[in-house]
Amino acid sequence: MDSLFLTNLTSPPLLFFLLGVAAVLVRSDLDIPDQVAKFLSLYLLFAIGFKGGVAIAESDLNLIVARDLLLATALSALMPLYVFQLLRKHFSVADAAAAAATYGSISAVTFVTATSYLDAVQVSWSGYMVASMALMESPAIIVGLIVYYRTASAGDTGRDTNLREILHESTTNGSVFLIVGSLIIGWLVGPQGYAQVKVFVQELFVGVLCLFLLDMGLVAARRVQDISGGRQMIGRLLLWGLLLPVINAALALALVTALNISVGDGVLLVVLAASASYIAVPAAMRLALPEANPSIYLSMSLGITFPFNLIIGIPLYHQLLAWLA
Amino acid sequence: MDSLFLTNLTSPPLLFFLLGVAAVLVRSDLDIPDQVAKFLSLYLLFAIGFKGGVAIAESDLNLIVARDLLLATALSALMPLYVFQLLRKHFSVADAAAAAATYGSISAVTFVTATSYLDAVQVSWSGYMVASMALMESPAIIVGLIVYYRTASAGDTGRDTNLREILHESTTNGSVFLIVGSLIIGWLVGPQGYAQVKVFVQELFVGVLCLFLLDMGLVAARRVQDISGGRQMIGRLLLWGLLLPVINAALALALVTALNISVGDGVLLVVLAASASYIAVPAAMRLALPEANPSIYLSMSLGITFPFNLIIGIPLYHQLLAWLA
Amino acid sequence: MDSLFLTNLTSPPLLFFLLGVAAVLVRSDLDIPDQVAKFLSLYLLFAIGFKGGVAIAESDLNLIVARDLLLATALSALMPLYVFQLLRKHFSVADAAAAAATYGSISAVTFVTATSYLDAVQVSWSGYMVASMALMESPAIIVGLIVYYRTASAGDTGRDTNLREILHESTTNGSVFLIVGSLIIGWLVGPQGYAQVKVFVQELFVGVLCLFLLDMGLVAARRVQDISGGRQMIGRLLLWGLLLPVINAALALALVTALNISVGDGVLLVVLAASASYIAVPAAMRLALPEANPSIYLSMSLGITFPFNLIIGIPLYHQLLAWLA
Amino acid sequence: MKACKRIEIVIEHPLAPRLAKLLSDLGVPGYTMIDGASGAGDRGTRRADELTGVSANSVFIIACDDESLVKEIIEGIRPMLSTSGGICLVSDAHWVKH
Amino acid sequence: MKACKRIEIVIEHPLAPRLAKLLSDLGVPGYTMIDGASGAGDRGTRRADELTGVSANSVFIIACDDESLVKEIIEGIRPMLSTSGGICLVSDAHWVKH
Amino acid sequence: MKACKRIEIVIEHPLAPRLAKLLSDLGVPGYTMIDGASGAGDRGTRRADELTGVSANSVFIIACDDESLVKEIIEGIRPMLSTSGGICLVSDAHWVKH
Ligand SMILES: Nc1ncnc2c1ncn2[C@@H]1O[C@H](COP(=O)(O)O)[C@@H](O)[C@H]1O
Ligand SMILES: Nc1ncnc2c1ncn2[C@@H]1O[C@H](COP(=O)(O)O)[C@@H](O)[C@H]1O
Ligand SMILES: Nc1ncnc2c1ncn2[C@@H]1O[C@H](COP(=O)(O)O)[C@@H](O)[C@H]1O
Ligand code: NA
Ligand code: NA
Ligand code: NA
Repeated sequence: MDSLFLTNLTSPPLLFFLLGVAAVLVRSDLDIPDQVAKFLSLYLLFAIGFKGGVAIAESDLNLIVARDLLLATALSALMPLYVFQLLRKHFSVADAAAAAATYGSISAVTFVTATSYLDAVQVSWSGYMVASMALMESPAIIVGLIVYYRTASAGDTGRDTNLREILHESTTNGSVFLIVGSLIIGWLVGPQGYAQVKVFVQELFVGVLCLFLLDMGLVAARRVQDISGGRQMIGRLLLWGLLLPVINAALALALVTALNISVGDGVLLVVLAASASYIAVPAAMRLALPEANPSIYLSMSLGITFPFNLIIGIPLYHQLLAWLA
Repeated sequence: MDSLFLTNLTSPPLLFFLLGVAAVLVRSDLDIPDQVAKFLSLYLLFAIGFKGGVAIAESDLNLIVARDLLLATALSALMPLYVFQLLRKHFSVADAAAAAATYGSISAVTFVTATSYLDAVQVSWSGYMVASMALMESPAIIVGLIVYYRTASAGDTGRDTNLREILHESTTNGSVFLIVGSLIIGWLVGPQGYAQVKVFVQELFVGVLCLFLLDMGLVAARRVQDISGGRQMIGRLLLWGLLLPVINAALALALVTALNISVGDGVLLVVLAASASYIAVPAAMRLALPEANPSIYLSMSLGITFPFNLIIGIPLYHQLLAWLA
Repeated sequence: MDSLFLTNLTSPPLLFFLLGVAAVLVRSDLDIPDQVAKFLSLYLLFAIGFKGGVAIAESDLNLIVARDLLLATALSALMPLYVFQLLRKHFSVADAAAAAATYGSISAVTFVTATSYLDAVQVSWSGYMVASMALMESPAIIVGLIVYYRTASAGDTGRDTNLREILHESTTNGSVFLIVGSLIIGWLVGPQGYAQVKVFVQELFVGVLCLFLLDMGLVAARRVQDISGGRQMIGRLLLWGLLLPVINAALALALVTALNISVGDGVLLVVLAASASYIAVPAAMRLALPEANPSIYLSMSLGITFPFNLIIGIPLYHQLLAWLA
Repeated sequence: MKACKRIEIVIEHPLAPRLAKLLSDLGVPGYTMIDGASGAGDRGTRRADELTGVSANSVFIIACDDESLVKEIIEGIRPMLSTSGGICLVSDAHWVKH
Repeated sequence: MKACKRIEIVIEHPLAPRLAKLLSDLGVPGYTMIDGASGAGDRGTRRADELTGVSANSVFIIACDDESLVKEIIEGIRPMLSTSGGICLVSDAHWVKH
Repeated sequence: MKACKRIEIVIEHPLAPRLAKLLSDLGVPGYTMIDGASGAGDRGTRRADELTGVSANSVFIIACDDESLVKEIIEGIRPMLSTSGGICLVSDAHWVKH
């Protein structure tokens, strides 16, 4: 068991994440310019989408694939329901709903890091898992908002709520759009088109991931430092930031085992369930649910759940699935 | 014939251009940070210049080369003359002159996309065509301005016009400078120097082009959406934005056939003639001819002619040249 | 002898540096966006640190290594002492102290360019020289400030000077932190981890260096143009900007020869001694010694010493060491 | 030179397109927007370092010489400010009309 | 604190070097420039998303406590604004002289 | 709307974190910071083109409706300005309180 954790802990991307955290702890002025950080994330979405699409073009799609995609979508719509119930005693209705959407949705970078981990430990995974990821970005946003509107009193929501607008925001978010678009293009051009961009997409991937996770380390650590509200709030965020991924992972693990999904794909599905969004969902929440405090849901997802999944979650889920298989 | 269009339509760079257009149409917030987009374009100029220079170092320059370079320069100086006459009935003198300069000059990205298209369909082309491109950037600016000053009434031009300054602007534009500089450096260092940067310059090229054209799709589509002035103006821009590349391409096609230029080089020369500048010329025009409305010449070149050449023009010119050869 | 200079003068990175200088001279508007330039420098630090760490993991560390690291650190602490004495007759105490820190410290980009030069002329060098570089960044800052406080009259320094804060600034500077961090990570992951990022770190290196030095050419030339203060000041900056690297190089050369250090490592140590900081030190000086005029120490190190080392210094030091060996 | 009001609004980046739309719907003569600002206020620190720009601010500057339009702008943005935070400052200025 | 004028100019990015030169030729005590602004006005929408910056704006801020110089600056930039667009606002401020 | 002071500070980028700390130590209600400005002044040209940002400026905007706090801010930044350069402008504004 230790060996998986050790492999993970000595993978360059994770070490650069920790380096970023360390930089904030020693108050270094190390900084990745924001436009560059955004570009690195666009590259990762482009590359993983493209690779996934090409993989789909090379495989044959069948009922199993359809079942798995459906499963992923259903999970993403289901998770916000119980997350909201769990959180509403400890947070305001708006904050609980926003966090529910956040944890129902996924973190593309956690997924990407998991694929790079699987490649490193030489466990194969299917290209269509990228499609699963794309499908899991948006449903949780819709469910989270529906839950909010059903719970909040009439007075609270007396502003121009527009479900169509929200649906639009949640499905046309830039990162969702790029990953889906790249997936479709990769599918269309297949292995022949892939040959033209292979070095760019494949050989640079881990290097770019290192620099990107360095930035994520900086950003995540700064968010933790910015948490205000005293000890009690910090304790609460810490508790739920660790509990929610474990709960969601447990549910996904049960499903993966029940359905006999392969270890590689299973790890990715569990990682998707356990991960929390810090790109698509916060962007949508600021528009659709501005009364929710981003320093709650962003701190939890980016400052606690993201590092947890990266450092412990990924090898842990792998280990558990390997045992259960 | 269809196969060339199909090849083009299934090339990754073009598909990413279309993805960018689609993102704007569905109002996605997908966005490439502007500093990164600028860098991607610098990379493309650097790479194509360097490659062109190395190719020149490897070939032997002869009279044919000199003739072709002269031809390209002459074309760029000639085209603004009739473009201005064609446009002045429908636009103000300043706008017609600015558009004339725009269409006499070239679009480096259209050229770069054409080279990547030729590589994909395995048609060879000469490195010195990069020099042709560089030579075609500036003359049209000068000719466009001369035409303007000869036509505009004295009152209109009663400001500090300074031909030396204009000449300076048009020849030291950053993109012209980088491409010429990279060409010369590539020439100086030859294949030996090239070996040190080959992966960077060669293997990343198509991938970077994909991301850059994604951005161009976003920018071009936004420009089309920003067009104001009613139906009549839109109709006019659409008409000339499609007509001018065809006219310029026809002229270049005739010359290429008459002079028996090879298919690969011929396609590139036709593409250069048909393409319109949206970097060097607008930048120079804002300084030298501020009364010209950029939303006219930029919308035409960037919003209409650029997509036309990318999607239809390049394979069309290739097809025609293949027939005529 | 000429052949080394020629090899250097025809290396792509140096030619792009000169292209940047030329762009400023002809007043081209060529420009590398600042966030991108910063990212290119982060990439270079990441790559050289990672490579150095992997090289250390592959070698066996012994007493010689310890001696060389100690030597580098000692040099960096020693040089500011005499540089300060040399400069204080010609500049204010604060300016002399800041310049002393600048010249005692090192320029990572000069080092990186030297490694790329050695690779091109196929002279081998040790990975732990990267550690030497990292060790030489900070001591000079501390020594420079100590010298300043011992010399300046009480009245001048009557503000909240805080040695701990200065120590902190000088050791947690972003560029120092990234290079040390990458070195340690490279060391930890070794050749196995390196394989995952090899193309990114190795094959892109010279290409990125070209674009980065293009930017450095622009920045350095602009700084020279910004120098104000009349002929006398320019003469003084020019004199010391050329003299100081030669003096520091001479000292390092003597030590390298006396200790029989290999040619490759020797060249790098001499280059480190001869180079002057324009990242870590100016950033620290603006905080710790704001009364020193950055247009003096930055102009000297960035505008004069940096180009000198790049164009003449590196091959000269190599030539001299080859003779003395 | 013509007397006018200078309105300065700091708002979180995701709301910038909405504010721009509001301004053009109200028929303002023009506006200028500076992106990527950071800041601090009642809702804590906002850093321009995130991938979504969720934490970044945008600064809008509006010159307006029509008093009633100024009022409309202020009333229009008030609800945005109260749900999402940010500030709006109004000051006197002179507009160099060319 | 000394009374002064605060001049704020929004001009298209390609003209920024010219404006900077004009200001230093006029002998202004200093200026600050913020690049990469977007905006809208009589000439339509200007976005900071283009490769040349042709469509981007630059914002200049000038503190000036010399009334006659203020007039010279205003007269100097007027022709720029009328041919190329943009705005210039002048307001009262106090300058913390250190 | 409430009368307030609008304080605008231009300071070199390396000092921005110190200024931010000073402001929060003084208990200002909030501030907005724009990074990457260039400029010119007594100490020559400052360009936002360098790797360290040593030569770049940061612009701070502070709205403050507490007169005594305004004084404290001004006194707090005076020493920074005198050793490191930059400017501080104070003007009258109205704050749209929501
Ligand atoms: N007093 C203030 N002065 C200047 N900017 C402010 C002030 N208060 C708030 N802001 C800006 O408005 C943003 C949101 O403020 P708030 O909603 O109070 O957290 C902050 O991040 C600042 O950029
Ligand atoms: N009323 C205004 N308030 C603020 N900025 C303006 C205003 N009018 C124009 N601008 C700025 O000046 C630029 C050019 O304006 P114009 O020449 O009117 O198109 C616009 O893109 C805006 O950035
Ligand atoms: N009169 C002024 N108006 C606007 N900004 C100024 C002025 N003087 C100085 N600055 C800004 O403050 C920075 C430092 O000024 P200084 O310390 O005078 O060199 C300059 O780079 C400008 O950005
Ligand atoms: Na999840
Ligand atoms: Na053309
Ligand atoms: Na040194």
